[in-house]
Amino acid sequence: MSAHPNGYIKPELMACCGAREIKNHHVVIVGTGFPAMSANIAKHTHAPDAILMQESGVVDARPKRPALSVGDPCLNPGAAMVGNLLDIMGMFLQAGWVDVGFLSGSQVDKFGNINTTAIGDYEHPKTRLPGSGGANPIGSLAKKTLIIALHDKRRLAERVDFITTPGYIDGNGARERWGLPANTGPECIITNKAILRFDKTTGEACLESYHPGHSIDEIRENTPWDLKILENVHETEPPTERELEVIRKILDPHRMISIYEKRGYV
Amino acid sequence: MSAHPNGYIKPELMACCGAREIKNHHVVIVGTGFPAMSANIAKHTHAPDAILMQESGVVDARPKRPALSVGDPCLNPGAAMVGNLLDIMGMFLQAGWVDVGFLSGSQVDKFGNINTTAIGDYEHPKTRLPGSGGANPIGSLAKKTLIIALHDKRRLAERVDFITTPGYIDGNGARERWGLPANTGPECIITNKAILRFDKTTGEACLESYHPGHSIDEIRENTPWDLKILENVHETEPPTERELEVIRKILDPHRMISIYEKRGYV
Amino acid sequence: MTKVMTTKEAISQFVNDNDFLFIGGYVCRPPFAAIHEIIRQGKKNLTITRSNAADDFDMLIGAGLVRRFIGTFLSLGVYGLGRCFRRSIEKGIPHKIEVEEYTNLSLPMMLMAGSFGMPFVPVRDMVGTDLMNIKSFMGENKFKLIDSPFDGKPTLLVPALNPDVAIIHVQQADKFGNAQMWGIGGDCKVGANAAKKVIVSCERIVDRDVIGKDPSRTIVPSFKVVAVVEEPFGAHPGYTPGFYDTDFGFGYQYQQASNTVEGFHAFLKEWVYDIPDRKAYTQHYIQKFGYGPFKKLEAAFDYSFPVSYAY
Amino acid sequence: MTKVMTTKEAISQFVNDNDFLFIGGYVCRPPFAAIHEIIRQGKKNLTITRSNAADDFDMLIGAGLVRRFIGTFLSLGVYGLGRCFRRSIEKGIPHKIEVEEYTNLSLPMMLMAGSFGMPFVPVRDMVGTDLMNIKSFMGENKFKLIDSPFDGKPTLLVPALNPDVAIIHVQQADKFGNAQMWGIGGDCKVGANAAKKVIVSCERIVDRDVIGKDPSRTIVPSFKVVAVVEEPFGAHPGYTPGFYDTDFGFGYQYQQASNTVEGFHAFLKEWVYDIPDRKAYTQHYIQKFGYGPFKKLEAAFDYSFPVSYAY
Repeated sequence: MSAHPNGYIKPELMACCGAREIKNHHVVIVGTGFPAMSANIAKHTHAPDAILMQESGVVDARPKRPALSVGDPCLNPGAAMVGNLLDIMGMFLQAGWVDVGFLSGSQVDKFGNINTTAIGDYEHPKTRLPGSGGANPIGSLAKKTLIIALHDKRRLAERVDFITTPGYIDGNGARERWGLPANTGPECIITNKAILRFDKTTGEACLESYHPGHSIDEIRENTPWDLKILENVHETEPPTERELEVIRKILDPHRMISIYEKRGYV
Repeated sequence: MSAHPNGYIKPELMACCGAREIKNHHVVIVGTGFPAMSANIAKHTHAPDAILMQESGVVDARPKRPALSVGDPCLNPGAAMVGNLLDIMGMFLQAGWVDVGFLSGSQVDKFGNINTTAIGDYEHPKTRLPGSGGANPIGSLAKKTLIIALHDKRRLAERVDFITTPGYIDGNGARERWGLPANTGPECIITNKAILRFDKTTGEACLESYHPGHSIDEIRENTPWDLKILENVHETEPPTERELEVIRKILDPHRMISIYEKRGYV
Repeated sequence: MTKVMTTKEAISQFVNDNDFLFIGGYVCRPPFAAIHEIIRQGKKNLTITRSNAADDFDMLIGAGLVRRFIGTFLSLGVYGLGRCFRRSIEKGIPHKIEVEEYTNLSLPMMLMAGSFGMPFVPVRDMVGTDLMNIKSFMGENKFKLIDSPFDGKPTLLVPALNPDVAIIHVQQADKFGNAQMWGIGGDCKVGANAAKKVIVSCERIVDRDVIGKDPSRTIVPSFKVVAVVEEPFGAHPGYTPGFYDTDFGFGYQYQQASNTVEGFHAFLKEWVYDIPDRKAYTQHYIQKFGYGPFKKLEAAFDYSFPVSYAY
Repeated sequence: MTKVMTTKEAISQFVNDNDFLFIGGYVCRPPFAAIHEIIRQGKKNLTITRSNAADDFDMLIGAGLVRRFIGTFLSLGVYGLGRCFRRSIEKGIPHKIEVEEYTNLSLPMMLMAGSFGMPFVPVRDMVGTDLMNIKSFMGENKFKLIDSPFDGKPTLLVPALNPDVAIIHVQQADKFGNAQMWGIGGDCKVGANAAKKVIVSCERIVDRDVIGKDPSRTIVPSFKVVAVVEEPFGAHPGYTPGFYDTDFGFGYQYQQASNTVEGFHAFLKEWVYDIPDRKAYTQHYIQKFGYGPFKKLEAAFDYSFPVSYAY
């Protein structure tokens, strides 16, 4: 299964990287899979008072099985609030109450722009993707957006084919010029090889840490732009014993997370 | 109590005049007192499917006692819907679903403008009144507004001191010019002496019918503008036996309506 | 005045070719019985809208009934991309639909604006992205970017939407149309109230007095409703809180079938065209998969605490 | 992390002089325990807002704590005009408050805009009236009349409001602040969610699991709430659905007392200044009027049907 010390698999490491971005009392908008796992690791470790919400209308759910969608039946009973889409996207997200959002996409570029609309030309796409859904407003309005991506030259891009969700757009203050709220935007890209953190001035994703077993050179080779290396670049801290215990004993005893290995997260 | 044939008192006649303006299936926004009485007379006679609502958030209440305010406790149990102020004022009234609204005021002028803000100069008023509340949006947005007023030269005016709620403003298409929705506005003023119906072209209230016991001359004398008389002017039809039965046996067995006699509705 | 009728009658009387439809649901409570009936009756040239569309929208597109889609997202969730949606856009099968793209913030805000009689509404998303560069059938009225008259800041305005008909599925309604819902709401309340007419599909028709025992659960009042249909199991393969769970296995079967045009048509034949109504659908489900799997979808018994509105 | 504290602590910690307060209620659920505490603590220069203000606002004005009122209406309902409000405006007693006048449509829309992070919101009322000719402390930002960029029609925009603190009274909340309400809502949900901080006063504190049994009743989630106070009878002389009726007799007494400055101050002394908290208030009520009249206010027993959110 895994050659990593501590016996972890890459999706577990990535989920822990996400968890560490969440502070106690943060309000976090989550989807399914990784984001939910990350947020729940945080809740069970250093951020017990973090509040999770799903865009469908749910706050602080107590699901008894892993939710397979943000509208999953298991999110209803036990939640602190079950309202509607506008309660979450309008009253909480647009009004500036959401600290952390998670996003992923078929393409992510160096400014953290995300494409979930179409690969190729919009009018005659090679692949028609689902569209924005909640991604654009989360990327526009959450204080910190964490982007999950596979680290290869197909998923990462110098420029996405279609900007569905704004990162730093074309960098250097573009968000502010467009009128997006201050102190919002992508925080980092968590890939299967590294954490790329955004330079808030230039808007570019730069290498902050490489996961155990990966090298800076390998990462540069697999990044389709001239990747800047942060001064304090270092190896990503592997999952702690406690984090792994939370994942395996509490959150995911059936190891559903291993499905991400099949999707290339190795 | 009453010198009228049929033994009715003036507030009963006025309530019946209001009821007759309500058609079956009309959606009616009501307050307390007269308007509630009128709408309920209609529901018990020719308009059983009329829907009554209160601005506080209530649709189709089943009060077991007369409501003393539009937020009265008795409006909650049994209603078809109990939401909030914006459900009623936004989702139903502003969105164009309300057919009939009732209004009254300390001053009403010939264009149906109503003052519930201040008597005298706004900055240094002789009497500070409550303000608009729901009156302005009802007068702005209900398809038909029915105005209840005492017929004297203090309550009726050539021009109100302060337009809190728009009637036809200064007449002749002023509502349209201001952007108020088409086919809205005051329908008539129901006074203790007469029904004055609005000419939709000029926006002026004109005499349509005089209540039994009153004359056109008396009404003109007590109206502070040069009152036009409609061609088909006639005596107001007194309450029918059925209407009085509904009022006295079903809606108001304690004859609370007689309180309006003390307020001058004679 | 009762508005109770069959789904067949409701769709036949109140949904017309070329209509603009809001179809409620968010995994939760898709009005699938009505959607199948729309397909059976072959209503054409529809414009459809909802935030986060799923298998129901995919099916309407695959059946060739959709001309325009005002949307934010269309996917089969855990099963991946919507196959019919992709074929329509990528290959024009059965024809290419026109898509006006918004987001899960802007679209429900537009429906809210419609439900509240507002002409437009400001939203804080979409700016700086290609969602502003693509405009379809709404053209220049897709949005307007203005300088706020209050503080001069760039402000995006999106227009109100007022569908011709809204179709929603809820837990309960009375025969007059007062509709009650609990659990995940999606954009159901704003979408229904934005529409000129509402068709209410529900798990159970209850007495008016039951509505009156808990009137704060009502999301649409009777006077907006033109038809009330009792359709137990009416949201399957989606779920209704308190009634039945999502049918994940069936969702997977739809995805598998819709992978090919032939598979999709065979699916429609089996589950829609050869089926007269939701009763027959449920019977077919039980015959095919067994009563056990059907019964397993049924919700557990776990009731809330009652409250009082008395004084 | 519990936020449970006394009303005294909540007002002392979270309400400051010069604050902008939203105070919920609409005959239904005025947070009177908190209002009395604000008066006891003598918080000054307040700006207060709510659609349809009543005796509670009148009392704050009479007590001299209000500088500005963003309002639509202030009256004592069946008892007529608000005496302290009139004295303030007509005679400057204790001082003349500044009033920014809106309506029961525009003001809750402005609070909704605030709760939704919208900069402003279009409304269809107010135009053509003197409400447009009078502007107080909001000046040119009271409203803007623009030509709609969509169709050129005149459109009124009113700005979002974001109070510093909202104070609401609801039926129940948990110790984290998840607040649940049923019955007449007024502008309580939008007002509370528009504020930067929310103080939740409630009839009873319930377990988090009770909230989770019926999460669609929640109107404010915990993360917006800074204080939770259990104050049974806390809305008196207003009412709380399911708990107690409006006290019409007491309302009449307030009107009679407030007819004169002396009467108003005697009323404040008896019911506010000489009373440390709501328990003492309730005890004083029972001592003065008898347990019978107190008990008579208690709501009848008439529960709703429970519902299930299970799957």
